[in-house]
Amino acid sequence: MTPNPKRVTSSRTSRYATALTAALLLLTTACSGGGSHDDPAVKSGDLVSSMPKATGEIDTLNWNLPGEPETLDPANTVTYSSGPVVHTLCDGLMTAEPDFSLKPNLATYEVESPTKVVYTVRDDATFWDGTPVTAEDVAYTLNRTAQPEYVLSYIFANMKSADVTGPNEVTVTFSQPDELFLNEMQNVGIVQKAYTEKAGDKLGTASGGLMCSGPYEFDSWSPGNSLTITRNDDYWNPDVRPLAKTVKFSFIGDATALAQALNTGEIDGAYEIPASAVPALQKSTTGTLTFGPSMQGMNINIVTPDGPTADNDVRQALQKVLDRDAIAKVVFHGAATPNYAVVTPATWPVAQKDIYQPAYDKLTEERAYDVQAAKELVDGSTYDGTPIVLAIQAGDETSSQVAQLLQQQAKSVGLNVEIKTMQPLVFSQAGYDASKRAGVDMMIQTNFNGTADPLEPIGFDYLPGQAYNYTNYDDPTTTDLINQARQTFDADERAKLIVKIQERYEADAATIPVVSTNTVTFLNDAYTGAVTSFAYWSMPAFAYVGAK
Amino acid sequence: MTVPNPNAATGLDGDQPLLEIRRLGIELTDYLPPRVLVQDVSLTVRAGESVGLVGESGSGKSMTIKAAMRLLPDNANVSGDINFDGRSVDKLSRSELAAYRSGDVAMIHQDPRSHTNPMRTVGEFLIEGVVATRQMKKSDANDKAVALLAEMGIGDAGRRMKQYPHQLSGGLLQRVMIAASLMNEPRLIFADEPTTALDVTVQSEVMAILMEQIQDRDLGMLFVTHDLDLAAAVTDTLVVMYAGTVVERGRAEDVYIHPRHPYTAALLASRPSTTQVRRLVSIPGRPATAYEVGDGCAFAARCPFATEQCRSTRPPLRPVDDSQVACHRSEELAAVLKEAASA
Amino acid sequence: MSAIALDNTTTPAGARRSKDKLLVVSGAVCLLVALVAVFGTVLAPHPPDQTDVLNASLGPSADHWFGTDGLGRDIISRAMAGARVSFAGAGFIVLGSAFLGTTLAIFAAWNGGWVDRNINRVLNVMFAVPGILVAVLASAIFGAGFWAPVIALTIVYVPFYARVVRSSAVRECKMPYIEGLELAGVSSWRICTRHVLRNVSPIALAQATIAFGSALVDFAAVSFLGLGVQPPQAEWGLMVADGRSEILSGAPQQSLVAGACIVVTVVAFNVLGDRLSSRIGADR
Amino acid sequence: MSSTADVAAARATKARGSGRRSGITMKVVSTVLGAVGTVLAASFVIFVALSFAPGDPVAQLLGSKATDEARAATSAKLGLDDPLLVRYWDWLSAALHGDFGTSFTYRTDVIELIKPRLETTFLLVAMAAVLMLVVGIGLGTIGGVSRRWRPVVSALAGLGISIPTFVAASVLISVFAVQLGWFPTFGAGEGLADQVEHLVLPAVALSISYGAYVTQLSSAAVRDEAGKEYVMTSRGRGIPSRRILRRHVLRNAALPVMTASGLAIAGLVAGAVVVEQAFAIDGIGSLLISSISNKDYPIVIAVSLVIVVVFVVVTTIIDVAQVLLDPRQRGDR
Repeated sequence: MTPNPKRVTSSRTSRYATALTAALLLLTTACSGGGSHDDPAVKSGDLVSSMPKATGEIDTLNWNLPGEPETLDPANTVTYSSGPVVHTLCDGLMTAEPDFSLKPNLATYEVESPTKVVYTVRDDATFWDGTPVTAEDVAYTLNRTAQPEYVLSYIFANMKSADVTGPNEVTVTFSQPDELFLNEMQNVGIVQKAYTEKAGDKLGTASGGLMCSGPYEFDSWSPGNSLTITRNDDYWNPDVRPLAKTVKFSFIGDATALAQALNTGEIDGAYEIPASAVPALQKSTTGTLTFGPSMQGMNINIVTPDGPTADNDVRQALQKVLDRDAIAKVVFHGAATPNYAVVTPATWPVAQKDIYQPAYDKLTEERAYDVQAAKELVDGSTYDGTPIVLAIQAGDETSSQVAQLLQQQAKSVGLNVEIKTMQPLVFSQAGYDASKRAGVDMMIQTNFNGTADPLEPIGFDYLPGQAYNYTNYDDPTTTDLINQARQTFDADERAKLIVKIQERYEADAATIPVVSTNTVTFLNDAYTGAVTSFAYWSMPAFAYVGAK
Repeated sequence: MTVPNPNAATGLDGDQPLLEIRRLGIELTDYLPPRVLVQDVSLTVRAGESVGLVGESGSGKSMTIKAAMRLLPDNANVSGDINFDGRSVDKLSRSELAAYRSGDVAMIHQDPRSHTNPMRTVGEFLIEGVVATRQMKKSDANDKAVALLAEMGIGDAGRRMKQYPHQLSGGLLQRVMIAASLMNEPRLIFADEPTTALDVTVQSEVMAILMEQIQDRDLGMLFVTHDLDLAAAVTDTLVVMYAGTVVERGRAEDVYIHPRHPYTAALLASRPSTTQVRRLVSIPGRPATAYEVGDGCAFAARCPFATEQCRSTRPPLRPVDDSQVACHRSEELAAVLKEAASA
Repeated sequence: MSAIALDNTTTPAGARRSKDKLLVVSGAVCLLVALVAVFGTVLAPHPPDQTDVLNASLGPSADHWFGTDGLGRDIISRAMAGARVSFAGAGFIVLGSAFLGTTLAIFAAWNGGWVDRNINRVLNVMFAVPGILVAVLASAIFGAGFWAPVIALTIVYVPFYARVVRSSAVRECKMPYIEGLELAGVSSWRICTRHVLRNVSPIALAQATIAFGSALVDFAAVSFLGLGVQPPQAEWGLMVADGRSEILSGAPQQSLVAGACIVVTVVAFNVLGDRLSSRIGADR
Repeated sequence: MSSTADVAAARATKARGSGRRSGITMKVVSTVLGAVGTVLAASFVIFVALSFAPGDPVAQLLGSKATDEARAATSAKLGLDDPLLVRYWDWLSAALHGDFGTSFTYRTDVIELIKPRLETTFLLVAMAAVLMLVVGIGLGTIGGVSRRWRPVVSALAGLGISIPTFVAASVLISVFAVQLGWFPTFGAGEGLADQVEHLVLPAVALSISYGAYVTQLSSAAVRDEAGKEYVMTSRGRGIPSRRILRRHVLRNAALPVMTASGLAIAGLVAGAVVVEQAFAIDGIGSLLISSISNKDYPIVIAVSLVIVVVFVVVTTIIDVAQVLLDPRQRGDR
């Protein structure tokens, strides 16, 4: 779960991802029916993971990032802006496919014991300067990234050591088993030891540069203006043949300006198109808007155990008073799908879909927009008119609009919702520090269920003492069931347990799911090949874009 | 100052007057109906003659000389004739007007400080007129300016030329102004209260310098002032104005000793005496402006001798003895007025 | 002597008569906007906060004269409701800074000497700090909202009054009658409030009227940047910002309506202030 | 009362500055010292104010998943745990050596972040200033000289001064970029020609209200000057009116116009903050706004100081120029 929507703090994928995408496709089809508006909304069948393969070369690909990357240091790469750039420049030990599946990249690995993994670094990989990628470099990168000053250090929380144990061998030992670590290796770009040590603190800045082994090389960065990367013609991996000679990134964060630039063809493409730019770009004759699968979503979380929202009737009323279809259409212009459960359909392992589906359908029905029912719930509750404070992050247009809609709809059933705008930093802090959210009853947060293992968010949110268990939810039965599920390795059995758990905590209704969002990509019609699922973030995404 | 200058009375007679103003009327057109400021004013200045134009503020005297230089703002409508040397000033072409202003006449203003550009040096000010109108070369003009300053009794003229107006005292600056007016060798000088804004201590000195120059060069002068004593002392002829019209005109000593109009007498009576300490006799009431007065005599409202006739019929300017007076009762009041004026 | 110096050019007097029409018209517009600010929510054809997602982003129609915004709210109703916030913001700024500025000016003028010189120095420093910068920083410190920019701009506008009022207060304090009152044993407080303040207040008033326009613009600019009033409050600067995404889809109504409201109000107040101050003879 | 004290003070000043040259020098020196003081005071106020702002920059740096130890370590590394005055002193002594610190979020030298953006903002302000001065002074002179055009000019200026930059930006984008498609709407472009094309609309939006201000002031200055009595003196001396206009009226009116223009240029720099946001230009204004939300102190202070310095430098230049150009202010009597 990531409170700050501008930021992707984790990007965990799973081997179930392929299946997942399929599930997501089916599901969104099921959910997007209904609604009287003839908005040119995305039919969920349109969710696309990648465009047809490109064949033609391009001189310069002009691409927009949602903001200027703060740094290109792989150890600090966590934002929408830096992710795709860094992962195009720097290979990880693993890499992703558009369907979220993982495959070995710079190394293969062998799990020798639950607390010991051995990576074998391939011997033909070279850095941009032609020197080989060695085990030394890999071990250096892992140990460097593990330093607490780097944002990605949390990945290494359980790592005891990473040592060179053979010519091409790096052995990683753990203080406790950590399956996620293996997956995260796609997100840790390997840097050259010699260059990195020399660059010191300047690594990944405009002046410090980088030395990696990816299909593109860092070229130039003029802060405030543009960032340019050029093709690495000696790229070691024959399977990846980049088509654009250079990629030039602009940093437009403003929706209006971005839509205009894309419309006029001044910029060829962009990921993470803001919702408000969607209607204008859907009409574009210059390029095409593509909606791709993603596991992100928006939730309204009740963040205090006290106050008016302590009453379950109030919570249930809020669930019913939220017109999720309208929000998906009006606020997200179709770039999102209504969502009714904490464990979004996108995170279901596809084989267990039949187990999850009935429970989800039940929730859908229970939480359908129903003003009359909500009003009855409020009337029968202890609610006395105290304002319910809903916090949103300043400058986040979609959150603001959702909040305003909820406020209006809540008013019609007698709930007095007050919107409180928090500065981004304060909002982020409030996400993990209870003292910073005193007086706040609910927060609109962007939810990132990156893993297809539903247990992960459940563990974060509903075990006593966890940072994100905002309402101090403490149900011994639920705790038991979670522990039970964690030890159950039969997928079906596990799924059944999770559904039971879900039934318990969803009855508590401390999270009001709003929508699951899609990755929105715009690409000029002259080009194709782009990865359009959120997997783009962990991939050398720009190596695939080329002329038709 | 109160002693009349015996040399002042020269050349009363001549063939053609240098400046002749006939039935001058001035009104402001941005009012509806237009506001009359000056009405039916006639006067002449002969070559070498000094004429004093006397009256309170608002009597229209400054407007009259501005009209004579064609310096009135666009919103002022002028009627009547103003002739200089037989030519109508109003009909001068642009270049003729420039030649008239730069060659024939010159003007000395009341407040020299506001009439000089504070950003230009004294020297630049002095020579600009003649240089800009191509009457003189710059170096010649410089020499002449230095010479004139010296004549004005300004020591260290070379240094003064490089100074700015704010570095000069008022009296000094007015002398510069006088020098400037003489640069182009004019035939007629308009002097608009040239000493009023100065310190009392330097007034007479500046006046003396001005008169000396006027007499040395035998120039005509139209001297505007509210100070009847001063005017009588330095001019040959006096024209007294009230509310935009001429109420009395005559030889300076006649008017000064034998005022024929109650207003002139009242002006004389209200001047402070230099020999006696006594309360000032002020003229009752407020000075009127031309557009405020009705059909009768403009002064009727303040005149102790006013009759019904005065209030209903405007008295024309008519000869009484050697002067011309606009008063119905001038003759019968002659003795009273003389008595009042010298009291 | 005479009250009217006719020898001078008479244009100001002549001009006054015709431009008084401007005074009346601008005053009427100001009054109208003020009325809308007070009663706008009552007069509005639709509830300004009422969302209607089925009718979002509509063009002008009989029901919605200027169409609806992205959440289906009636634009003209929001503009009317927004008048109140914009007006209140500018009003607080102007009143607060007028009070502080005038007090400071009279204090400085009355005490003179080093007090005056130092106050003047501080005012000069304050003049060197751009208002929008202070307002933006204030939002960072107090959090975005209504009060942060109001407080910041109030402080920023103080020198705007203080400078003008001070010079006329200094003139006033040097008047002989003040010395007379002082010699007569009248207290400083009484002289300052009863005499000096009374005589400088017309200038302060004219200054306030002119300041109102700039205060309105600055306040709206902070909202435009997203650092002032927050949604769902209707405010003109916020509406201009809100409508930006719809400009691209060829529906600029929201931005334009709110922008026009700002411009008309500011023009009216500027003209009114200008006429007032030239009547007082303190024309800039 | 005040007058006696003033006179005494004036005498004291005069006694100290002996002679004309040193009078000017004293004035210039004290103006410059005042300017430096202003900048120092502003930097301190901003530093202190910002430290009271809520929100922890570490939250932005490490994200929500970081451990408490990592947060504490980062906080210590950035020097955030030091007392306020120590931090200010460290900052000030480094700043005096030209080192404005390292950005928290970009982890790179503040100078490097500011420099390219400053160039963009400078170009924007320069273009707006040229527009503002040419149109403003041109219209103002016409309005000041010609009675016929005066009402037109004053109406235009009155309207222009009331159009906020962000409203102008919206209208310009709507008309010239979206409807007509003549200009690009965002960014700063690359290469001078491209940059100029990109910055046309922003510069127009930025210059409107200050241009109107300059128009009003220069119109008033020219009219004032044309109504001065020495102008009549000159006319009375037969000097051609063109020459009077050029050599006297315009030249003297230039002084107040210069003052107004200087203030307006300083205002443009502050206004750039809004325009850059409206047109999505990555200049120092946008950097300021984003750094404020990130609590990136080193950037906020450096950018604020840049703006304050521009203000102070411009006003100082005006003051000094006034003293040098206006003989009355040279203090020699």
